[in-house]
This record gives sequence, C-alpha cells and structure tokens, in this order.
Amino acid sequence: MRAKIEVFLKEGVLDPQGETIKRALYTLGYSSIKDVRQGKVFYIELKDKNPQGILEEIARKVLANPVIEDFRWEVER
Amino acid sequence: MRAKIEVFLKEGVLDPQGETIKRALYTLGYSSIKDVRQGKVFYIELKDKNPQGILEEIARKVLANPVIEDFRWEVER
Amino acid sequence: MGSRKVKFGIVVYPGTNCDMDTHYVIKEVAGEEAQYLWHEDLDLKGSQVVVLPGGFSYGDYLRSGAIARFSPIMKKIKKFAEKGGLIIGICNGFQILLESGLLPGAMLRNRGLRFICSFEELLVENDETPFTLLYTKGERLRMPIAHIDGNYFAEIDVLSELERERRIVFRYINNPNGSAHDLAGIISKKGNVFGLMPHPERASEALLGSADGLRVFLSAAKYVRES
Amino acid sequence: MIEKKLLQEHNLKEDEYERIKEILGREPNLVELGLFSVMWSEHCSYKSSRVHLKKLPTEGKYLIQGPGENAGIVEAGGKAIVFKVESHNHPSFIEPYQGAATGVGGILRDIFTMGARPVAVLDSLHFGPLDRPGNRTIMEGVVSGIAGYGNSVGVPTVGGEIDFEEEFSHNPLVNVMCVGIAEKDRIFYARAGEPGLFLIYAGAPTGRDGIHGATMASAEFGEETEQKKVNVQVGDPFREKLLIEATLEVMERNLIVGIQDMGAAGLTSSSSEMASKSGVGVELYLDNVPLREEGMNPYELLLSESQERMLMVAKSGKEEEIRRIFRKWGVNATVVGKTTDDNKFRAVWKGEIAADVPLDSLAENAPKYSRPYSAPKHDERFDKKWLRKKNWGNVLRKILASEHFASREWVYQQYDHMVQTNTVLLPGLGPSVLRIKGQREGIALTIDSNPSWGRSNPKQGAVLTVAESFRNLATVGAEPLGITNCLNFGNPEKPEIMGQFAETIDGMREALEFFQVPVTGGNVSFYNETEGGTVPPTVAIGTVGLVEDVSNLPRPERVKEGDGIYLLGWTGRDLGSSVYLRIAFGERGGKIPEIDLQREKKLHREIIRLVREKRVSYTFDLSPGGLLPNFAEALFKIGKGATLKINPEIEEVFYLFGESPSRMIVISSHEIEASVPVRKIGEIGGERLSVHLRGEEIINESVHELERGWRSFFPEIFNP
Ligand SMILES: Nc1ncnc2c1ncn2[C@@H]1O[C@H](COP(=O)(O)OP(=O)(O)O)[C@@H](O)[C@H]1O
Ligand SMILES: [Mg+2]
Repeated sequence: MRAKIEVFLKEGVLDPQGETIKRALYTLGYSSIKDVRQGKVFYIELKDKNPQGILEEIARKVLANPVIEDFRWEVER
Repeated sequence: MRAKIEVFLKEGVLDPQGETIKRALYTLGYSSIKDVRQGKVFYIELKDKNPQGILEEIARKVLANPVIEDFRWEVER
Repeated sequence: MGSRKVKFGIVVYPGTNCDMDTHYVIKEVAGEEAQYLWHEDLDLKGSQVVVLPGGFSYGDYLRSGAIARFSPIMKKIKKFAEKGGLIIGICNGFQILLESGLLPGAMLRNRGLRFICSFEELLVENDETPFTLLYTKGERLRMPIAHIDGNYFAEIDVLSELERERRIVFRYINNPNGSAHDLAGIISKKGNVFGLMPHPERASEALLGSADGLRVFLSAAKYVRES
Repeated sequence: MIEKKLLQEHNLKEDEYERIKEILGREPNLVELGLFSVMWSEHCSYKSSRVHLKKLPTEGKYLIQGPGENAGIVEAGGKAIVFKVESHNHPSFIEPYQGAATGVGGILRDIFTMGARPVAVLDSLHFGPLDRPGNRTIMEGVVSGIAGYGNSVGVPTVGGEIDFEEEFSHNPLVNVMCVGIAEKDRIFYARAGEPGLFLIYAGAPTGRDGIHGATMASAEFGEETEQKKVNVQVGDPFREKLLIEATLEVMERNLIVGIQDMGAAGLTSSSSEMASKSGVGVELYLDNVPLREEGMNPYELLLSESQERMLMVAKSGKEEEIRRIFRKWGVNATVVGKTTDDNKFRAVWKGEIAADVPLDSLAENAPKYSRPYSAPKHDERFDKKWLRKKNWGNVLRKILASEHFASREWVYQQYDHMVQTNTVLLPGLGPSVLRIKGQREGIALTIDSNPSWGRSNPKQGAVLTVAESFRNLATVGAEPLGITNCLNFGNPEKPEIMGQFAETIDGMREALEFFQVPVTGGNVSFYNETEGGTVPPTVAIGTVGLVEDVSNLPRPERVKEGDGIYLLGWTGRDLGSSVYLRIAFGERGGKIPEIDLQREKKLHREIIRLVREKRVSYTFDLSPGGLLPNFAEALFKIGKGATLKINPEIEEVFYLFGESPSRMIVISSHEIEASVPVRKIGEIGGERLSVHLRGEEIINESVHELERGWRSFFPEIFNP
C-alpha cells in the first residue's frame, strides 16, 4: 500500500518560510501570487491492507505537532 | 484560485529525513511501515484564471531543485 | 605591482551572517583589501576575488541558498565566473553556488539531521588550484564546520568526473555529514570557482584554535597578484 | 457591567478591579480591561517580587546601567557590555522548539534595543530525567529550537548548562542569556522624549499570537476569531536578523530618541513604558498597525505578542530616513502613534477612541504586593551510611556516564558557537571567553544554577550559586563585573513559595554585597507549577567577567607530561545534594555545603593571580561532581593520564566526591605557592588514571575507556 500524509500549519500560525517564498516570487515578477504556505508531505509504503487507522495514528502522534499543525492523509493505491 | 505544488526527492536520492522517521516509527512499534520519504508541499493562492503555465514554471524554476527533486502540481479550485 | 593589495568583494544577502568575519580576516589578518557587495548591486566594484560568505541567506527557507540565487548580483557573478574571475563560496556561499549551477551537485540534510558545529580534520587533495597554492597535497588541516545541510549529493557520473578531473580540493578525514566521497570542497571545471563547507575565516588566527584556513585567502590573493 | 467570570478570564482580582474603576472614575471597556490585565500581570508588573528585588545591590565600579532598562550594562575593555537573562519556561513546555526559539528571539531584542550588537547567547536548561521519552522530546525540541534561531541570526551560543530533576518533567526551565557589545557613547534607552514625536513600528506584521486572557473577550467581537486563535508563537529568525541590522543602522545614524522591543503585552507595554519613563502620553493609531490576519480588533492589536517587532520614537523629522533604512533591509516600518502632553494612554480605531486610561496607572503605578511568606524548612539531613567505602572506580565510571555529568557536546555541537569569530574558549572548557576585536581584553561568561541546593536551603543555595559563578570566572583569571539573574519559582500566592523567594533574594544579596558585585537586571518567572508539581527554587546567575589578556588563558592543550597537580583550598564534610549521593544512594537531598565567603574570595584572588602571572597550565573547579569526576574530565580534554596520591585527614569520600565549594585544581609546570592551603597531589603522565589513597592504589583505569562512557551518554540516548 502507498499512502500520503500531508502536514500543514493551522490557519493563523505564522509561516515564515511561505511568507519569504511569496516575497521572492513577487520580486521575480509573479505578481499574481497572493499567498504561499508551506507544508510537509510524507509518502509512506506500508504492508497493511486497511491502513486508515494506522495513518491517522502516526499522523497525529508522530508526524504532526498538534499545537500548531493539522494533517490529512489519503491512501494512494 | 488555490493550487498545490508537491516537491519530492527523485528516486535514487537518499532521503535522510524520511529514513529517520521510518526508523523512529519502527522503534515505536509500527513495524508494517516499509518506507517513508519526505517531501514539501506548497499551498498557493493566486489570481490567475488558468494557472497551469505559471504553476509549472514556478515549480520548475523556483521551488524544486532539478538535481535532486521532482514536482507535481494540481489546481484545487 | 607585485605588492599591490588584492580587492576582495564580499557579497551580503539578507540573512548572511559571516560577512563581517570574512571581511575582518581578509583585511586585518591577510592584509588585503575587502569591500562589501550588496545583493542588489549590479556591479562588482572592481573586485578581483568574489567571496560568498556563510550564513542563512533568506533564512535558508525553501532550501539553503535557493532564494539567494535569484539576487540581482548573481548575474554579474555568473559573468565574472565565465571570464575566469575567482569566486569562493563558503558554507552557505557554497550552497548558493550549487543552487545557481556554478558548481555541480546539491546539498541534502546532514546524515544525523542535526546542525553540527565542530572542528574537523581535512585532507588537502589538490594543491594546484588558485585557492590552495600555499598548501601541500596530503597536508592535514583543522577547520570548523557549522551547518545542517552539508551532505553533498551528485549523480555518479558527476562524482566520477569530479574525481577524474581532480576537482575535489578538500576531503573530510571523518566524514561528519554524509557527503559523497567525503568531499568538503570542490572547484569548477575551469578551476576558478571554489565551494567549501568548512569555514576558513574561522580558522585564520591561532587565538581561535587554528590558522589553517588563512592560506585559502592568501593563495587567492597570490594567484591574482601573479597572473 | 463586567462580570466575575470575565475578571477571572483576565486574571484580575476583585480589589484590583475596584482600583481600576477608581483610577478611571468609571467602568473600563473591554479593551481597557485587557490593558490592565496584561500590564498588571505578574509578568509585566513584578507585583509580587518588586519589594524583594529592591534589596539587591545595584552599584559597582564597572556598572553603567543597573536594573530597570531592557538590559544591564557593565564596562569592559573600554566597551559597554550589555546583558540580560530571560525565561521562556511555559512556552517551551507547550511547544519546545518554538518556545525555546522565540525565547532566544526575545532576549536578543532586549540587547540590540540598547544599541548593542548581540555577541553571545548562553542557556540554562532544566528538564525531567531522560529515562522518560516525554522529557527527551522536550529536551530535543528545546535544544534544536535554540540552535535553529541562534544559528540563523548569527549569534553564537557559547555556553550554558543542562541538568535534570524530577520536578522539571512538567515544568522545564528554559532560561536564555544574551550579551552584546556597544560603544559607551551610543547606548539607547526606552524613552519617548517629548510630546509631539512619532512612534514608528518596525518588523513583522501583527497576528493573533499569544493574546492572554482573551478567550472570553473575543467572543464579544465575533465567534470566528475564536477558532483562529492559536497561542503558540512561531519565531522567524530571518526577519530578526534583518531587524537587528536595520535597527543598528538607524542607531548608528542617530535617528531615534528611544526604542523598545514589543515583548510581553506587545504594543501596549512598549509604548506605555517608554512614555511613562519620559513623563509624556501616547496616542496610538491602530488603523496603521500592519496586520497579518484579517478582522483583527483593537483588543487583539494592543495585546498581540507577535514576534520580531520593535517600537521606536523618531527624532523629529527623521521618520522618512528611518523608513528608508528599514526598507533597504526588507523590513516594514510605519508610524503608529505620537507622543502627547496629557499623560494618557489613548488608542484610536476607526475614528473612535478604543481605550483611554491614565498612563502611569498601567506602568509605574501598577499594584505592588508584599505577599505573606513563611520560612521554608531546610534539609539538614546527614546520614552516616553515606560514608561507607565503595568501589571508587565503579562509582567514578557511573558518574561520568550519568546525565548529570556526561559530556554536553551533543548539545553544544548543535549550536554555532564560533560565528562572529570571537570565541577564544569554546564550550566545554569552563566559562566561555570572547575576545573584543582590537582589544587585549576579553569577557568571560557563565550561567549557573543548582535547583537541588535551592530545594534544600534557598538562602544558602543562592550564596553557593553566586560563589560558584565567580569561581568559574576565576579559572580563566577573570574578575566578575556584574550579574544578571533569572528566578524560577512556583505560585507566589502561596506563602511557602514566597518564603523561598525571600530567602533566595537574601542569599543573593549577602553574597553579592560580600563580593561587591552588582545586579544589573534579570527576570522573575513565577507560577512554574502544574499537576506535576512545583519547581524547586532555581536561581540562574549569569555573570560577565573581565579577562585582562585573552592571549594568556589556561588551556588543556598547555598541559605537559610531568606537570604538577595541585589542590588549592579547603575540603569540608560536604556530601548533601551531591552527584555522588544520587548515583550511589539515589538520594537527592541532604544538608548542602557550608561556605566561608572570606576563604572563597581568597581562593579566587589567588587563582586569578596565578593565571595572570602565567603560572597555570590549566585550572578548574570541582563542583558539581567533586574531585575525581572533574579531574577525569580534565584529563579527557588534556588527552593524557595522571597519577594522583591522596592522603586525606577525613573520610576519603569527601575528598573524592564531596562538593565543598572553596577548592580548585591547578595544573602547572611551576611550583605553586599561595596564601591558601596548597597540596601537590600528583603528576600528569601516561595514558591511565591511577589514584593512590594513603599509599594504596584504588583506581587504575584507561583514560580513553573512561572517556568513552562520558562522551557517549547523550549520543546514545538521542541517536539510537
Ligand atoms: N531577578 C531580577 N533581578 C534584578 N532585576 C530584575 C529581576 N527581574 C527583573 N528585573 C528587572 O526588571 C525589569 C523588567 O524586566 P522584564 O519585564 O523581564 O523586562 P522585559 O520587559 O524586557 O521583559 C528589567 O529591567 C529587569 O532587569
Ligand atoms: Mg524588553
């Protein structure tokens, strides 16, 4: 099984990286870009047939920091 | 428009971060996990109606380093 | 003309933090001329050697050196490189050179994933570059490293080309970060662009624990004076 | 009508509320209530501690600026040395990485606000024992947070300390000290000058970060703001670096009257404190405040604690030039207010007055309390069984490889401790020594604390901590110029906690008066309590010392074969709170060491003299851990072995592992003479550590083997 977990900053939490990238894009002339926020994505290869529970668990307990981050996951195939 | 660009390490490029997470998960008892690779995801808010071209361009020119990374993008809405 | 001072230009990007250290060593210790170049400058102001110092340009956001490569001054630096001008990229400066394609390869996160600041032992592999004239091949040096993204990666054919063309200038004795082929510093094909992760400017005074790095600047100055 | 619940949310007592009404002559509106709430909070007003802090000595030969400003200042090598310590305990527990990172950001701002370039950071860290994964996670996050921020801004983290105690499992302590250097004639203060000057806001836009007690309040302003609120502040070291450079440039060109960082209570405290100190009023134009989020209201704007922001008062007519400099560095600078002549704090929002209160009531005239206190019970225990003979070699090995003593290299390797190329003595060798470029002199820096001393006897513990700090400086020949301090305690509303606090202040005062060294500032952190317990009283003493000649420092590399090993000072029957008791008996209390300050000072004087006369190869002090562990550690750095011959007149355990304060080892190729007791106890040589006790060899170990256990403890825990 292949799955994907995205971890991203909660709304309202400052994202210095995204902010700096947005400015850089703006300076490069991409002026239609209004906002950039950066997150992490984990591609996971695992043996389970029904990985939903395990994905939810590792996202919550290991990959995301619940104080500032949220996550979502999906099974790819 | 909201779009998403994922940037991930090419196959064959060692991923020290993914490797470490895999080991940590294993130590925590998640033994069904065979592989973890870590990538970046950028959530982009932009004004263009047809952002395909621009997304491809900023992914290629700015966000990904072609020596080690590939990318994919999608328009969310 | 033999004793005229050589003019080093030190590029300052937002977030650069070894600019003053490098300036101090070039001017006060090596006794050459040093000037700052602002990242928005469109002119190298007569610099004979350009130094991209260490630090965290643009916070190292996105990737180390990734945003700095778009600075206005980079166009001038590329032209300067094409014409054979001497360029030294130290730590973040090395990362910028990689990101902008002036040197091949890329940096991954250190093997241990952590920032490492420590003195490392280096082996001089090539003493015929403009930056290592004053060293001897096989010599061992002590210089500090201070980085989190110093794990050098390149495709196998690039690595073998670097080996074949003797473009690996310094190698780590105890590879601290996982770099391919233990490499700590490389030069460009033409030999005029030098990138290294260790900080020679932090190893230029015995008071600070080593003066082994000073000869990088002295070599470049000598090369310029004699050519 | 303001309800009880709302007051509770704002952490205001009913009598405090009555006082607010009296001051205003009416009910406060919600925004005003918020202002009083933060400004009268313990954190901003020091309402419980002020009466005690006043007792500390604040005068000295080298003092330029004592407490009351953003940081203190002493003079060294013709320069102004600006320094201060601050805690970020609670945020580091909630989110270790960001909590510690923003702690570094905050203390840096206190330093460069005064016109100084920050040159060094030190950290004093206390965590719960590492056998629990939760504590490891906190430590790992805190260390990488300090590294992540400090390394990026380019200020070296040159020293600090880390230790572990049960009580810190739920209350980790993260105290960060920063040191900067300024020209003596270019120091800036938090002043607002005269009426009619513009206030300029520079730095990051304002978001809803860290707004206190606002839970209830924001419901009034609309439901959806509530959900967006996140109390964790994220640091942006990149922006801070730009802010440093821009601010220093504006100061260099002499364009401002005064400046203050926006720390706790953000815009409110910075503007009101500056104005209050200059006896003027302020009017803020909230519509001009740069925003990071939409729909923010005046309450949030005034109380936000978003990071990386500064407030300046511009010299008349210099606003545009200031803006230009900030713009060059990519930092936004905007006029957000004006000083007035009516002594009011007024905020205007969308053409209406959002808050209007007498200015001094927020700052100068905030409440002060003499809280009741009860004398703490001191731990006077001493158990004969502690004197039993043991296999001393085994004990030594265990101590070396314990979390209390093992090499901290794993930590300081993550800190860039060399950037700025001033670090002459690197971490791990005693106090850190920085050169001052172009000067023969340098500064020696150290930060020390010992919670188990505080737990057993707060007063005596404070005396010992001050003495230890100065002893550390003596090892590099440095005299103390001034101290800063961070006081970490539980809930001050409990008499026993206030008792600990009062005693601690007494102890500090006694020691400082004796050594004639002033306090230049500091920080008080109360309420370090959770269901997990209360922290033991923990004073971190940060000291700046003067090194006369940085090229003449004792260093392990100077030690040669055949050098003599001398024990200087006095060994008493001191075992309480020692590392030895913990390791050998699992005992963390007991009667803590006695100290005779006369003897202590004499010892420092003699060591400083010997160092300055170049008679010392290397010297170090012996606590914590005692003689053997500290000596072994010195051998690791020297890279040689030694033979020790010890003939103690009291039980040997006091000699080998006791932690008597007033003693030190000197290694020298000269005959050492001094006006304190001196004993030659051995010689450097070989590759083994051999210890003879009254003629019998009790230890014979390979130095290399001992070193392995000492070096690998932290790497094995964190890089399995
Ligand atoms: N333990 C202490 N000893 C001496 N002075 C202290 C102590 N704690 C705080 N102070 C002084 O009280 C003032 C207010 O401190 P603080 O509120 O921490 O400053 P900031 O506004 O930068 O957070 C400062 O001048 C500080 O030095
Ligand atoms: Mg302050």
